[in-house]
Amino acid sequence: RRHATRRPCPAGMNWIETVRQCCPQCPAGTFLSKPCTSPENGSECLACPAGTFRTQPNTLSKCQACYECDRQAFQSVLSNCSATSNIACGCEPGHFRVCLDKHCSEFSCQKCQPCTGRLIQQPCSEAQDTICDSSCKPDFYSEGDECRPCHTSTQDTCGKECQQVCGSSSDQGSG
Amino acid sequence: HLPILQWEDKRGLAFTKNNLSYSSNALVIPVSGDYYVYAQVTFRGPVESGHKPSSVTEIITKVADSYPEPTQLLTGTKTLSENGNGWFQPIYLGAVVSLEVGDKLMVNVSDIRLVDYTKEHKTFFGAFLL
Amino acid sequence: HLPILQWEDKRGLAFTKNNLSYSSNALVIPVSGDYYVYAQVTFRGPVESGHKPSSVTEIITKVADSYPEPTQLLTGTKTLSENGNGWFQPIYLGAVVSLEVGDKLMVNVSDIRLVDYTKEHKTFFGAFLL
Amino acid sequence: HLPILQWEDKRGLAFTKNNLSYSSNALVIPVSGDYYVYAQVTFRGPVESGHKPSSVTEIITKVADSYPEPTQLLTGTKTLSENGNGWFQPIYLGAVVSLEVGDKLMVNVSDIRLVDYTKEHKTFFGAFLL
Repeated sequence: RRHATRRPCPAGMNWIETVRQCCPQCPAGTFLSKPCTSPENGSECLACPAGTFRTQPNTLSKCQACYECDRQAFQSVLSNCSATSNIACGCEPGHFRVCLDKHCSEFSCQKCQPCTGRLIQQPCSEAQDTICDSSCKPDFYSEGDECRPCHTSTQDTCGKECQQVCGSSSDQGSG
Repeated sequence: HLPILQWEDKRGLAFTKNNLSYSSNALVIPVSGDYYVYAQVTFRGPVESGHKPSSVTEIITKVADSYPEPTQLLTGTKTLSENGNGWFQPIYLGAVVSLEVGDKLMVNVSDIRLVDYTKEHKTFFGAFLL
Repeated sequence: HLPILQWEDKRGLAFTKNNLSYSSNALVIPVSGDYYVYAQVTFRGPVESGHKPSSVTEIITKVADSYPEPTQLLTGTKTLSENGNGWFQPIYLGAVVSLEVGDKLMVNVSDIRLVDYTKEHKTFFGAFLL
Repeated sequence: HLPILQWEDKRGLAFTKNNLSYSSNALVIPVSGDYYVYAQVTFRGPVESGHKPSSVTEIITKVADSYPEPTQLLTGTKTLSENGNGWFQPIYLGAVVSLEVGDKLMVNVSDIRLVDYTKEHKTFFGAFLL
């Protein structure tokens, strides 16, 4: 239900309460610094000051403040804020996004897991952690959920699993 | 966009004072000026077993004729560390914002199923002109 | 009923402004109108070992001569996920309510032993006429 | 003393008027009276792995020419029970305080690295004369 006293404005124009008439919208990247004196002549629009933006045509008296990327939480700048678009943030190399809501408007950047001693099934990306192979690489033996290099094992630390994998090589392994 | 909360503005304690009016889920601003706008949403869960949200978010937004997109005015977002059994968590927001006649204020939430609507003294929304 | 908090209104920062007065644990409303009423309670624990509350609650209530039962105006309630060692948790509440001259406002809490009274800037209560 | 937050006072939703001004990290009071002062700080972590804070604190303080030491007006302090991966925790404070012309209001925090400064609607600070 539009406000009772306002008459709908033609496309590209908005009702301005202070002058009680329709005025042309200011283009994206600008804001309304002075309303038109009559619908026929133009509104006065100024460019959004640095650090602010407007993505759409408007008759607002201010531009929106740019967001910032959370550098301390390992975010990186994908694209800088411009007069017509907000900043876009991603994750620094070696980190992936953990979304806090369905739209991922809020996310934190978490360190990719290294897959020590395993082959990488799928490398870490912006959207997802590294996927490591479930089995250990050659010359690595499984200990709990870790893969350890054979050369680090010694006579008394090399259990059944280790001997199966590193059997011959662990004899020559340094103590 | 996040789902918008609906409000009861006739009975009980609903707070539409000094001729602020509700229409289609929004507080409608009757006169331009600076307003102290506030809202509290009490979230609670779990709603379905296994449905363990990692966080809850409440956002007070403004929709104006002068701009085609909603503007986020105030946001409260909190991660949940409760371990699965019953939890509840209020988020309160309040601040002064400059508004124009006809502007509409709404409350968006991350997941409407988690909102405790049962009592109006737990989840409420209002504003007053300075 | 839940226990009622007592307030210090003479020294320091206690907030009895614009001739609101305290008497026997309540803020007494001097003139009818719309008030912004607010309170913060900082809860902390554990008070005794083994005493692990599952949640904390703060309720601003109104007692009026016109009605025998207290009315719950605003409620903040939160589950605790802290794991036993020292924890603290503030709950803030604030909203506009219509009050009559003589109405009394009080703050009730789930467990008075958990309230951090030590500093008045951590637990406070007040109201102002719009 | 705890670190003091710096604030944007012109761009976006920020504004100062009725000659309440902002200079060197403080809101400067232009006329004596009772003010409703409020601030929300959204804390988030972890920032560096291994840096696991046990709690977060937000304090609104006043510095007056008449007294050399800052006065703590309002404090919100909460223990963290998040388990290491990304966490968010907003703390909102607001109350009426009596201020003198020239008084300065600031927001101190327990650890400035934990403050989410990225969006103006998540961390904000303001005051208005009653």
